Amino acid sequence: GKATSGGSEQSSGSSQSAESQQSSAKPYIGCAIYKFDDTFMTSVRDTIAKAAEGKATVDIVDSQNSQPTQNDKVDLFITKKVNALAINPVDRTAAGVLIDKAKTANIPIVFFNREPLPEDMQKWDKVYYVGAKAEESGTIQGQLVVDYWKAHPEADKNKDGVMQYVMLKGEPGHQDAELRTKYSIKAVEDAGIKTEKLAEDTGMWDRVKGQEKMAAFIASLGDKIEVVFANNDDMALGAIEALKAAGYFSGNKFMPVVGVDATAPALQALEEGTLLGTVLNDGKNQGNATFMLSYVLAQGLVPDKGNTGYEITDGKYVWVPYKKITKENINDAK
Amino acid sequence: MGTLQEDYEGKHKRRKVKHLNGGNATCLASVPLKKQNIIKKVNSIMMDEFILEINNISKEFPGVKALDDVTLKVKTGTIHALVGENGAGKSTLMKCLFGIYKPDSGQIVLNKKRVEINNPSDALKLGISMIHQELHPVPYRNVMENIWLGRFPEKKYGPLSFVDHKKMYDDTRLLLKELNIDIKPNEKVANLSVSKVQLMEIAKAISYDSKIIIMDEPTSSLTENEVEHLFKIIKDLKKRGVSIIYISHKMEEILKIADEVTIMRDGKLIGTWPASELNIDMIISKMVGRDLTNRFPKRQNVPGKVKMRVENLTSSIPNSFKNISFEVREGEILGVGGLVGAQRTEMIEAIFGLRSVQAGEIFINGEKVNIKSPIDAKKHKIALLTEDRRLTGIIPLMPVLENTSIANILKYVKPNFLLDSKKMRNDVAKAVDLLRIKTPSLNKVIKDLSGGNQQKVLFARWLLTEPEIFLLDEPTRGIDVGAKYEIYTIIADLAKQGKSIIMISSEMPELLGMSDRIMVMCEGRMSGIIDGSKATEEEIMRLATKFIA
Amino acid sequence: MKNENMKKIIESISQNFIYIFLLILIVLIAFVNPRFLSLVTLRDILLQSSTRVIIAIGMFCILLTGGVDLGAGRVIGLAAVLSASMLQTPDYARRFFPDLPQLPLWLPIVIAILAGIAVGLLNGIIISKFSVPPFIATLGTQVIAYGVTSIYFDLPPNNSQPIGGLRKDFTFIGSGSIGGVPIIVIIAIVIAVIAWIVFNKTSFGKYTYAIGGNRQAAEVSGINVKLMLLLIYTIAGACFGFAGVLEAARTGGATNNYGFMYEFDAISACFVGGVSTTGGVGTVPGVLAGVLIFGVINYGLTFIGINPYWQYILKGIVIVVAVSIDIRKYLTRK
Amino acid sequence: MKNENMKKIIESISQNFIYIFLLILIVLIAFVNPRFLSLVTLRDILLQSSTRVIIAIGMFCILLTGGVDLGAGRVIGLAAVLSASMLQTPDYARRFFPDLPQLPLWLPIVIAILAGIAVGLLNGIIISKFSVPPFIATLGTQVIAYGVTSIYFDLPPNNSQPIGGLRKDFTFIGSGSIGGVPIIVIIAIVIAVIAWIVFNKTSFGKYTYAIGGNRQAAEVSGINVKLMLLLIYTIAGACFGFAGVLEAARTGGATNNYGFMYEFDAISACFVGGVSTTGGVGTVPGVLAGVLIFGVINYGLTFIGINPYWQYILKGIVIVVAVSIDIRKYLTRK
Ligand SMILES: Nc1ncnc2c1ncn2[C@@H]1O[C@H](COP(=O)(O)OP(=O)(O)OP(=O)(O)O)[C@@H](O)[C@H]1O
Ligand SMILES: Nc1ncnc2c1ncn2[C@@H]1O[C@H](COP(=O)(O)OP(=O)(O)OP(=O)(O)O)[C@@H](O)[C@H]1O
Ligand SMILES: [Mg+2]
Ligand SMILES: [Mg+2]
Repeated sequence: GKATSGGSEQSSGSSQSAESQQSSAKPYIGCAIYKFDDTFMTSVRDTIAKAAEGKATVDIVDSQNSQPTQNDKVDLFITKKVNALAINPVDRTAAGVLIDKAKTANIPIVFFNREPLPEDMQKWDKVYYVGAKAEESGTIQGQLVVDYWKAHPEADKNKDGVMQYVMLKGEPGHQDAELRTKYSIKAVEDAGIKTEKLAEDTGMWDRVKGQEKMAAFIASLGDKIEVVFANNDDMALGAIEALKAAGYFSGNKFMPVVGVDATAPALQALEEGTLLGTVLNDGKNQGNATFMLSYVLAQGLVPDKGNTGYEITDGKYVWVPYKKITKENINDAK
Repeated sequence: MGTLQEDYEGKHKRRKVKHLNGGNATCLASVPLKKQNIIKKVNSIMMDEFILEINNISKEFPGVKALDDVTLKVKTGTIHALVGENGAGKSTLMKCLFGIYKPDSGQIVLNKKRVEINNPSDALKLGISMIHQELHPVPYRNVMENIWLGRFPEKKYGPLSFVDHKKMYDDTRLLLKELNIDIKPNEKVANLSVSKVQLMEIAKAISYDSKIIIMDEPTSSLTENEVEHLFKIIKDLKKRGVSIIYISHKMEEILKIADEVTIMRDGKLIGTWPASELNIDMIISKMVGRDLTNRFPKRQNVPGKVKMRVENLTSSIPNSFKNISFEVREGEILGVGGLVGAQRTEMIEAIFGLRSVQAGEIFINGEKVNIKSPIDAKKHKIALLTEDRRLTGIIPLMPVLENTSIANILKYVKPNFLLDSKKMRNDVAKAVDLLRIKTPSLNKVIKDLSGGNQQKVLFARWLLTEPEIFLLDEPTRGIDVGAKYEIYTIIADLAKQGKSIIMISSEMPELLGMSDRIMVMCEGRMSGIIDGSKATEEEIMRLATKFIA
Repeated sequence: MKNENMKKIIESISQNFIYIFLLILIVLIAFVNPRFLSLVTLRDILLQSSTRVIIAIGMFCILLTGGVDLGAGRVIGLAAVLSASMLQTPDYARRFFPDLPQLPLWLPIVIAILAGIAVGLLNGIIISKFSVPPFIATLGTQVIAYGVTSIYFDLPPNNSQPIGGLRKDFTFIGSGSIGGVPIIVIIAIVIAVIAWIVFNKTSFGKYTYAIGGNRQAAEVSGINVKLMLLLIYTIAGACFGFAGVLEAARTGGATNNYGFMYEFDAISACFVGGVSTTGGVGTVPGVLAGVLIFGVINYGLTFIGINPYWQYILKGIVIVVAVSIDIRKYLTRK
Repeated sequence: MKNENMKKIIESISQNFIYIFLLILIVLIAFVNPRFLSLVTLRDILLQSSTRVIIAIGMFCILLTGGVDLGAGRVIGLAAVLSASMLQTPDYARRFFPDLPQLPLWLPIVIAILAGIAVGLLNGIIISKFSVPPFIATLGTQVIAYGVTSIYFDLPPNNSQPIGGLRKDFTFIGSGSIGGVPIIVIIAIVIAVIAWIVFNKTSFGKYTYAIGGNRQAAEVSGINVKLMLLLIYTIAGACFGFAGVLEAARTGGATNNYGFMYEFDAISACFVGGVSTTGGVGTVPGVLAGVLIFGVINYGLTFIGINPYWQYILKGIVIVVAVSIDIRKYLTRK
C-alpha cells in the first residue's frame, strides 16, 4: 500500500493502512496531534506525512485540544498494534500515563513539540522527545525587544529607564501561554532592563480578541505603553491593527510588537515594518526528526545520529531550536 | 443539602402513613353504598356548619383588580355553585383558595380554624382538591401516573422505597370502575380525547378523598350523558359529606344540582342565595346586572343557494371520520351534534386543511376546491374557530391588538411593505367594541384576559378576515351567558348577511336554539341530518348513539 | 396618589431595567477610571460591538421563533475564511489561490454571504421540513460547517495557515471611517434600523412573533410557518455570513477558528436584552442594549485592568443577575 | 393480516431506531475493517464511553425536566483540577500544595464532588428560586465556574501549569481493571443501573418526568417542583463533579481546560438517544445507546483512518439524521 499523508488524502489511503501493515513489512506509526488546526502543528504534521511517503504508514489523528481525547486515541493505536507512537501531548504532565500505556504494550513512544517532565521521561528507555524548549520562545521574544530597546533610546518614551509593557496572553492555563509570558519578561530583566507591566489580558490566541483588548489598552493607557508582547502572531497582528487605528505606524509613531510562530501574515507585517519580530518554531525539522525517530524505533532499532540524521542528547532528546526572525533574516522563515 | 433531602423523604413518609390506614380513595369510593345511613346522619348534624369561609379576599394583577373584598361561605356537604360572567374572578378566587395565587388580603377559615395556604400541596393536605378550568395532564405518561401524581403508592425495601406499580394499577382500576369511567389505567394520556382527559381529572380530584372539591367548569368538554354521570358522582360525594364548589356557565346544571349559589360580578361579591329561591332569569340578571329575557336571539336568516358541498370525505387515519357528505347553504346555520369522540373536530379540521384526507371532495359555489392547508382555506374564505383556544388559539404573550389582527394582517400591508397600524388599530377596536371584549387596552397581552374574553378575541380574529364560511368548533365553550348571547347574535347576524355557518356543539339547547339544520355524527360516520325547527333532544341522542353497539 | 406614582416609577424601572443596568455599569467603570468617559472609548466600544450587533440581530430573529442557532460562530468562521481567501493582495507571498486574478470587491463578499445563506437554509430545511428541534439541528450543522471550513482552510498551498495580506479596499470596510464614524458602525446601525422596522412595522415581523408565541395558533391562522422558519434561518445565516466578512475585514485576516463560540455571546446579549427563551418576546433596542452591556463589560474591565479570570466571573454574574431581574416582568404569579 | 404484521415491524423498528442505528454503524465500520469486531475494540469503546455515560446521565436528569446545563464541562474541569491538586505524589517536584500531607484517597474526591454539587446547587437556586431559564442560568454559572477554576489553577506556585504526578492509587481508578473489566466501566454501569432504577421505579424519577411533561400539572398535584429542580441540578452537579475526578484519574493530570464543551457531547448523546428537547420523554437505555453511538463514531472513524475534518462532518450528519428519524415517533399529527 501507499503511505498515508496528512490532509484530505488521508481518508482515501486509510482503509489500506491496516492491511498494508499486515501484508507488507512497512512500519506502522500512530501519531496524535494536540489540535489539528493549530497553525504550527499543521506544518509539523504535513512534514511528517511527507517524510513518511513510501517509507511507512502513519495515522495522524486529532486530540481536539483535550487530553482525555488523546488518551482515547492512544488506546486505539495500541489496539491497532502500531509499531511506534508519535505523540504531541495536550498537557505535558499527562505524558506519564501515556508512557505507562506504551510501556505495557511495549510500543516505543516519541513525544514532540511539548516536553514531558524529566521524571516521566526517565520511566522507560523507549521514550524520546523531539522539540524545542518551550520557554525558549519566550526568551527569544525578550531578546528581540532588548535588542530594539538598546538600539533605540527613544523607545523609553517617558525616559524613566523602565520598560512599560502590555501583555496579550493566549488561552489561560495553556502551557505555551504561561511559559512565553514568564520567560519573555525574564529575558528582558536578565538583560538588566527594569520592566513594569501596565496591563495583561487574554486574547485567547485570537486575532479579533487581540485587537479588541489592545484597543482598550490604548484607550486606557495612551502613550504610556512602550512595548507590546503577544503570546502568538495572531494576537500580535490584532494588536497592530488596533495600533494602526490609533495612529501608530504612520509618520514617526512606532510601537515595538513581538509575536511567536512566524506565520505568513506575520512575515508580511515584518516586511511592512509593523511587527518588530517573531519567533520561528522550526516545524520542518521537528516533523522530520519526529518521523525519523519513530521510523527507526518502529523497526525495532535504537535511534542515533547515523540512522536519524539528528543529534540525540542524553539518549532521549532531539533539540530543534527556535529561531529569532526579524526583517533581516526573513527568508529563513519562508 | 441534608435538610432538603429530609424534607423530601418526610413527604414520602406522610404518604405512606395514609396508605397504611387504608384511607385511600378507592376504599372510600366504595364505602357509601354500604354506610349510607350513618353518613346521612352525620350530614344532618353538620349541615349548617360552614366548613369553609373565605373572608374578604382581594387580589390585584397588574392593571386588573381581579378580586375585591370577596367573601364565600360553604356549608358542609353542600353543592355551592359559583357563577358570574367571564372575568368575574371565579377562577382567581379558587386559585387563591388552592394556593396557586397568594391573595393580597383576606383570610381563609377551614373548620373554624384560620389556615395559611401557600401552595397546592398545602391545600391538598388540608383536604381541598380541584379540577382546573384549564386541564393539566402530563401527556406522555399514563392515566394512573397522572391520577396519583404527587402521591404514588410505595413499597419499602429496607431504607429504599419504590413505586408500587401493582397497587397503583389496582387502585386506579377500582377508582375508575367505582366512578364508572371507561379508561384504561395504563393508557397514555396523549392518546385520550379531551373528554376522557376531563373525566380523568375528575377521577383524580375525587381520589384525594377531600372534604372540599373545587370544580372549575368540569363539564365544558363533556357530553350530556357524561354530565349526567358526573352529577351522579357529585350527589354521591354530597351524601358522604363532601362539599363541592361548582363553577359553570350552564344555568340548567346549576339549578339542577346546586344547594346554594354565589354570584360574582367584576371581581365583587353580589350575594349568596339558596338555589331554591332562584331561577335562571334571576341568576342571569344578577350576573350581568341587567335583564336578559331570551337565551337565543331571533334569527332572521334565509338559507339560499348551496355554498359548500362536502362529498364522501374520509380521513386517512383508520377509526376517524369516513364517508361524510353534506352541504351548507348561504345564510344557513348547520349544527353538528354528537358525542365527544364522534370525530366532529377531526372532520371540520380536515375541511380547513389541518388534517389529511384519504378521499373526498369539497365544492364551494359548485366548484371543486383543493384545500391542503389553512392558507388554502383562507383563500376560499373559510374561517375556523378551533376547539382548544389555549393550544391552537391564543398567542399568550402577544397583545390583544396583534392577536386579533394576525390572521388578517396582510390586508394592512401598504405598497411600501409597511403595516398601516392606524387602520389596523381602528378595525380591531371596532371588533373589540362589537364583541364587548373586556380588556384594559388593546396593548394588553391576551393571557391576562379571562377565558371568555380570550374566546371573543379569537372570534374577532376570524371576523376580521371577512369569511363566507364559518367553521365554529364549540364556539361558546367556557363563555358566560351574557357573552354567549352576544356571540349567538353575531352568528345569527352573519347568517342573515348570507354567510354559511357550520357549528359544532355539545350543548343541546345551543344546537336546537341556533341551527337551521342539525347534522349528527356517531363513531366517525354521519348518522343523520334533521331539521332544526323540528328536532328534539331525544332524536339527536338517538342519532348520536346510532352506531354504538 | 403618591403611592400610585411610586408604583408607576418602580414599574417603569423594572420595564426598562436593562437600559438602567447599562448606565450603572458605565458609571461604575467611570468611577474607577474617569478617562473611560471619552469619545475614543465610545468609538472603540461601538466599533467592537458592531459585528456583534449584526450577529445578535440574526440570533434575535431565531430566538423570537422559539429556536436557537448554535452554529452562528462556525458560519462566521466559514464566511471569514471564504472572503479572506479571495481578497488577498496580488503581491502577497502566500496567497490562498496563487493565480487568482483580482476579483471585484463585491464578489467574494457575496460568495461568503451565500455560504452563510446556504448553512441557514440547511438549518431551515432540517428544522421545518424534518421537524428536528433547532438546538439539535444547529448543533449538527455547526459541526458540519466547521468540518467544511477546516477542509477548505487546509487546502494546499495554504495548509491551515492564517490567511493574511488582505486588500486595502476590503480592510477599509472594517477599519475606515466616514466623517469620523467608522463604516462598520454605520453598517451595524443600518441593519439594526432595518431590523427594528421589520419587527415593528411589517407583517413578516408580526408573523415571527406569532410563531414564537404559539406555533399552532399561527398555523391555524393561515401563516405558512414552515416557509417562515426557512426564511428566518436563511436571513439569520446571511447575517452571520456578513458578520464573518466584516470580522475578516476588521482584523485583516482569518482562520478557521474565527467566530468560535460567538453564538453564546449573541445569545447572552439577546437574553440579557429581554428576549424570552421560549420565543415570542423581545425587542431590537433590547438586543442592542444587551450587546452594549457586554461590549462595555469586555472593554471596560480590560480598561480598568481587571484580571481576566475575574472578568469571567463578573460576566457570569451579570448574565444571571440581569436576566433574573428582567424576568420579573413576566412573573405575575402569586 | 400480512399488512398488519408489516406495520408492526415498521412500528417497532421506528420505536427502537437508535439501537438499530448503532448496529448499522458497527456493521459499516466492520465492513471497512473487520478487525474492528474484537474484544479489545469493545473494551476501548466502553472505556472511552464510561465518563461520558456518567455525564450524559447527569444531563439526562436535567433534560428530562425540560432544562439544560451548559456548564457541565466547566464543572468537570473544576473537579478535575481540585482532585488532582490534592492527589499528587509526595515526591513530585512541582506539587500544587508543596507541603500537603498525604490525604486519604476519598477526601479530595469528595471535595471535588462537593464542588460539583455546589455549582449544581447554585444553578438550582437560580433556576428554581429566581425563575431564570436554565439555558441562561447555566450559561452564566458556567463562565463563573471557569473563572474560579482558572484562579485556583493559577495559584502560586502552580501558576497555571498542568497538574501532574498523580498518585498511583488515584490513577488506578482510571486505568485499573478488576477481572479484566476496567474499574471505570464498572462504575459507569453501576451509575447507569442506579439511574435506571430511579427513573423507572421511584417516585422521584417519575416526578421528574411529570415536571418535564407538564410543570403546572406537577405543581397542582402538590409536588414541590422548586425543591425537585434544586435536587435534580444538584444531583447532576454531583455526576459532573465525579466525572471530572474520573477524567483526572484516567489521564493522570488536569488543567483548567478539562471538560471544555463536554456538555455538547452529552446533550447530543441524549438527544440522539431519544430524549425530548422539551422534557418529559427519554429513557436511560436510550441515553446509553446515544453515548455508545458517539463512542463508536469517535473510535470507529479514527480506527478506519478517516481524516479528522471529515469526522466532524460525519458526526454532524449522524446527529441530524438520527434525531430526525427518531423524532418521527412523536409526529402523530396529520
Ligand atoms: N395571571 C393573571 N394575570 C393578570 N390578570 C389575570 C390573571 N389571571 C386572571 N386575570 C384577570 O383577572 C380577572 C378574573 O379572571 P378569572 O379567570 O378569575 O375569571 P373567571 O371568572 O374565571 O372567568 P371565566 O368564566 O372566563 O373563566 C380577569 O379580568 C382576568 O383578566
Ligand atoms: N386516539 C386519539 N389520539 C390522539 N388524539 C385524539 C384521539 N382521539 C381524540 N383525540 C383528540 O381529542 C380531541 C377530541 O376529539 P374527538 O374526536 O374525540 O371529539 P369530537 O367530537 O371530534 O370533538 P368535540 O370535542 O368538539 O365534540 C380531538 O382534538 C382529537 O385530536
Ligand atoms: Mg519607560
Ligand atoms: Mg375561570
